[in-house]
Amino acid sequence: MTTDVDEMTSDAPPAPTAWDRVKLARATDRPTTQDYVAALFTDFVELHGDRLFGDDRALIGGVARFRGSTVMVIGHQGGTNTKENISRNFGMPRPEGYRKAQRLMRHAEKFGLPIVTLIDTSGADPGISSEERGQGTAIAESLMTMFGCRVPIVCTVIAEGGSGGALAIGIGDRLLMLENAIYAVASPEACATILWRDVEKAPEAAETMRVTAADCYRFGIVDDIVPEPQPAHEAPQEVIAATGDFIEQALRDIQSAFDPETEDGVAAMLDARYGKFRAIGAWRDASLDALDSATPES
Amino acid sequence: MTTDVDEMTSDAPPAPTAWDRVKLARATDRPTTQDYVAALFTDFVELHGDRLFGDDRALIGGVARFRGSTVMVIGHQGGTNTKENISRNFGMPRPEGYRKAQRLMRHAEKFGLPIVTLIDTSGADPGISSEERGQGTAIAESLMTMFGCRVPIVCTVIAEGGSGGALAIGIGDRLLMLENAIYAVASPEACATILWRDVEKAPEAAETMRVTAADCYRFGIVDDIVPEPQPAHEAPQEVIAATGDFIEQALRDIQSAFDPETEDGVAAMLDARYGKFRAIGAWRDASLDALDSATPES
Amino acid sequence: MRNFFKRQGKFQPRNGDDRNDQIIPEDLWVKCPKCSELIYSKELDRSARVCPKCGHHFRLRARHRIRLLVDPGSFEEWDTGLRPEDPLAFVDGQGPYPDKVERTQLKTGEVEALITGVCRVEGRPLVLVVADFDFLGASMGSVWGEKLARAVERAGEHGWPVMTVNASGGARMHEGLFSLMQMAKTVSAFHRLGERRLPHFSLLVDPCYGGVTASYATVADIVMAEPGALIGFAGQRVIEQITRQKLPDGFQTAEFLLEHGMIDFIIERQQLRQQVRTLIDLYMRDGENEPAPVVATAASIDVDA
Amino acid sequence: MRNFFKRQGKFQPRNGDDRNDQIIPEDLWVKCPKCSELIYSKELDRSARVCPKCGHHFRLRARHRIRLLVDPGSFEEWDTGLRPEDPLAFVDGQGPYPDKVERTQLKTGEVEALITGVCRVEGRPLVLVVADFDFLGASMGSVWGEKLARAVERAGEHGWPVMTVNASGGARMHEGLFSLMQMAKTVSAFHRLGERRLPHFSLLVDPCYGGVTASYATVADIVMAEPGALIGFAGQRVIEQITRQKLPDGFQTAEFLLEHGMIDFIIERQQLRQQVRTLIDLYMRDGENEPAPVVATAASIDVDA
Ligand SMILES: [Zn+2]
Ligand SMILES: [Zn+2]
Repeated sequence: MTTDVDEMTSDAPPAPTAWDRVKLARATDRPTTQDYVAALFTDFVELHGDRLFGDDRALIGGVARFRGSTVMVIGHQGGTNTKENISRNFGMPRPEGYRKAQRLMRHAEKFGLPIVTLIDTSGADPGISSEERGQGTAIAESLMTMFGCRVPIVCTVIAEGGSGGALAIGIGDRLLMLENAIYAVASPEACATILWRDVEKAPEAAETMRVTAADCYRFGIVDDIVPEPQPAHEAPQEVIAATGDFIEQALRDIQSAFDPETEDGVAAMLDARYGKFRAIGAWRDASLDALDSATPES
Repeated sequence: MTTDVDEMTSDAPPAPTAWDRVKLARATDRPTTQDYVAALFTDFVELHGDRLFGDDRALIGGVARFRGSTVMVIGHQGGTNTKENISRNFGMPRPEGYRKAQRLMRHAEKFGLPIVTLIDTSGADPGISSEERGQGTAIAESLMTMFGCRVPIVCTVIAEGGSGGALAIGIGDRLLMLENAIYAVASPEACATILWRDVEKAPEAAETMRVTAADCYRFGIVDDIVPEPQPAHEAPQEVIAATGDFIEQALRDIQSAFDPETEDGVAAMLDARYGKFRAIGAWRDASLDALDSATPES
Repeated sequence: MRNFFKRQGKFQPRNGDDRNDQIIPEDLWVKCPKCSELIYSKELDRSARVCPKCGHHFRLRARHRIRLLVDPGSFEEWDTGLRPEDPLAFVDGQGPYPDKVERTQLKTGEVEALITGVCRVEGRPLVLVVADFDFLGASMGSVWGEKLARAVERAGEHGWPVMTVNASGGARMHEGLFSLMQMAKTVSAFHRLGERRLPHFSLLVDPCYGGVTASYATVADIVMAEPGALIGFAGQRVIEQITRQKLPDGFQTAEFLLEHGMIDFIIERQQLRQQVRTLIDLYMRDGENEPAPVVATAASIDVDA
Repeated sequence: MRNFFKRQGKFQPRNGDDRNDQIIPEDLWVKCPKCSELIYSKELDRSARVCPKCGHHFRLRARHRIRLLVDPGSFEEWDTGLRPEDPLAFVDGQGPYPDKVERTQLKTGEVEALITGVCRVEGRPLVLVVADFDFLGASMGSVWGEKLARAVERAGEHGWPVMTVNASGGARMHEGLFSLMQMAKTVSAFHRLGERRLPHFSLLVDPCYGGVTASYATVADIVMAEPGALIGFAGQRVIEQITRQKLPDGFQTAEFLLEHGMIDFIIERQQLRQQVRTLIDLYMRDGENEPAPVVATAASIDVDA
């Protein structure tokens, strides 16, 4: 899946750059959570509201049947036109959205329903009222909820995985990513503004941030990449169906690895979920280096 | 504890009427939650906020040491002057208050801390914004939380126990009530307005609503009455100390009956808590009457 | 106290799932309060009392709701013998509470405000709990709490889901603190049901206020509401009187609650049966809870003399 | 990749719990940004960098905070050998990330933004995790996550409570998605600690933003903040630019968060030690978790050449 130098010299078209991937991930007609729900799930019953303050339409969810089983599906949802974009806040969740997601996850846990999340957001809402109602706390609670949730969780980055708004529904036993999806700690534009003080440097920022599925896979953060032989917005049916197959396989793998119907199975699943994120990091231990070279200093 | 006909003919002063009790319960200088906390608890650390929307000063709580053990104490709190009354909304909780209480109860559960609640409110806040943020839902969640809370809970009506706002911290393994406290489904004034369309009939309403501690005890709703040889506002130290003794005894009784340190003990405690409220009701089964008299009709 | 009821032996409740549900109209035409259309009364009944022009949902009696939802003849009513007591010896301007209960029973044809039982919806067993607003404003008293607790406990024993249809004008003042305590009793019953992983579907209908809103009705696993239903804790008149503020447009409507995150969705009356079937299928997975056969006998024999 | 660090052998971090905590002042007098009082620099240090006139809390370096909180000499630092890698081979306008790290290390005297270890507070063991804002704006990268996870795991093994002192300017952009994932890693560590019923006390100090606010720092068992500290998820400039709205007075201050229900209380710096002692005593009941002896050796030997 990684860019190969050979490709550059062969007759094949050059591999997409990171910025190409960003544009593909953001393509206007790229399938959204609602498209996946419509194509892959039956009897979807959308459940609204956080029971606290509001209903955030930027983050939707509900119970549905997926390949024979009842599951909870939760995903970001932007709009397809200006009016819908405004009502859905361009897919940027507010605290209500995370708290609705937490409610649905606890609900899923109560009934033993596996959770399927679909990640597609440029990030958390950066508004005044979101801060007032604890945007940070709400995201943190979502992470805490997912680490304790006693049912299988499969997360898929279907388009743009932006920052804490993405991660807030991104803790699971498997993390999948579409080939043309991106996943980043900040948008390339934000990164360019912060580090180069020039938003026009976004393509360079995208490159240096390593936001592609191939990068995330190489880093050991993503477990599997759903290929897009054609970009999802050009062949939505095929890509959605393939995504469904990957999610189904991931759920089957989890269920056969842990048997989440038993106490021990759940404990092992939560241990593995912990271990998965515990292992993510790039650091070295200088004291071990020194021990290696047997020249300790005090 | 019940009014005795003999008293009326003896030299003793007549027993207080229900309305007298209402006035005693509402006496301006009757001790409040803060007075109990100051006198009975040490190292009180007040914990603020629901982590969702706000901090309701009408319902306070925190960790503290009570007779040698760390506990969570939660209670209604009105003000002692106009300014404080406004900031504490006259002790009428808003949804934030119940949600703070729920948070503190889950916190107590996490650390195995017994919960002590002190009830003193004229009722839930009847405001527009409280409705917007789900006053009913918030109270209901509090009840649900307390039925599932895996630590001992002792509730004490220290003054006025008004409606859902009182009940929201009133589910426990033991319910105590001070002799001059009242507990009612609605204020006598509201009842008089609804049923007589005349708020001046509040004294009659108080009588017919059976709001006194003696009534609540007779109905099997209250487990024990803390005597007030002198009304609490006349002898605060004595009454507060006596209340502390009753609470301590109630906690000891629960702990010796169930051993809440064990899984089985917790299960038995929750069963008993369920059974306590399951049994409350005044109804009859007409079909059994008929069976008794052996004259069934179809 | 056991005897006072026998004094009123002239009252005999009727059984069955499809009676007592129509108030005889003052005239044959009903004016829609929303669009002012004049609707022929029988036509309104045929359309589940939904205005054919604007979709306004008129209130429905409990038994009418049951008839619309369940498989014909499948509703087995439970605990019809339960009757209110008068523990407070309550007397108000309208006289003693027992007299008020008797008058209400005669007027409404019901013995209490809550009807419970088990039914089938397209063959699927479902415990059904329906409030009747015409019975003392569907105020929640001891009989309500006891019937509901029994119904929910039976659901737990049999592995059946529960649906509640909730309306209420508030507390049963005449039963004092007993009324308040039914909030606790009903919530605790559903807490237990939840531990068995059996779902509670709650439908809020117009009007739903007070202790019912502040107890089991709003902490169900799925909370639905009918379009336009007024739902809240404190009543609008009380709030206006106390706050002296103008209430916002649409305050306390189902749509308002949806926007404020308090309900899962709004369901039109004509879609309810299908939606309930879908929910049962989603939550009662794949025969895991094998439907027990509905008892074949008639509704519980009511033997009140 | 193991080698690049050896290239920078000239840097040698210092150890100990009470050094590296003072920036040499430009001059001997500091002007309080709140009350404009001119304060003699050494006097400010003696008052824990709290303005003696108005109580304004100046920022503190991590080691200064540690010194103020712990019993003298009791801080045993952990994992001082951990160093950032450069998995992205990140280069921005200021050059490669490793160079930036090296410059920062030389400037600050710290090897990373997070200091972890175990200490005693009036004899009571406490795992202490303190962020240093001077180190790349206390941005959370892989070393932060790893040091924190190790510290929390050790707390769990020994039955010790954990206190974190949290400041952050946001993500460590240079570590890309690894930085984001430290939010998950840190939260999961505390999730485990919670399963052992060991408490996490979090103190938010100025400024605390981004991934730290949106992870372990705000879901602690007790969340405290210093007076006036700015705490939020999105930065104020970002919010102003995007919303083009004026920010409310006091927006994102500790006092604002308290009012909005997000923190348990505000604690003045001079009261912290006493408050932490009280909390430890309340939660670590009655010798149930017998304090393990603090290892008597000096701070972990740092052997980076
Ligand atoms: Zn109409
Ligand atoms: Zn100053």
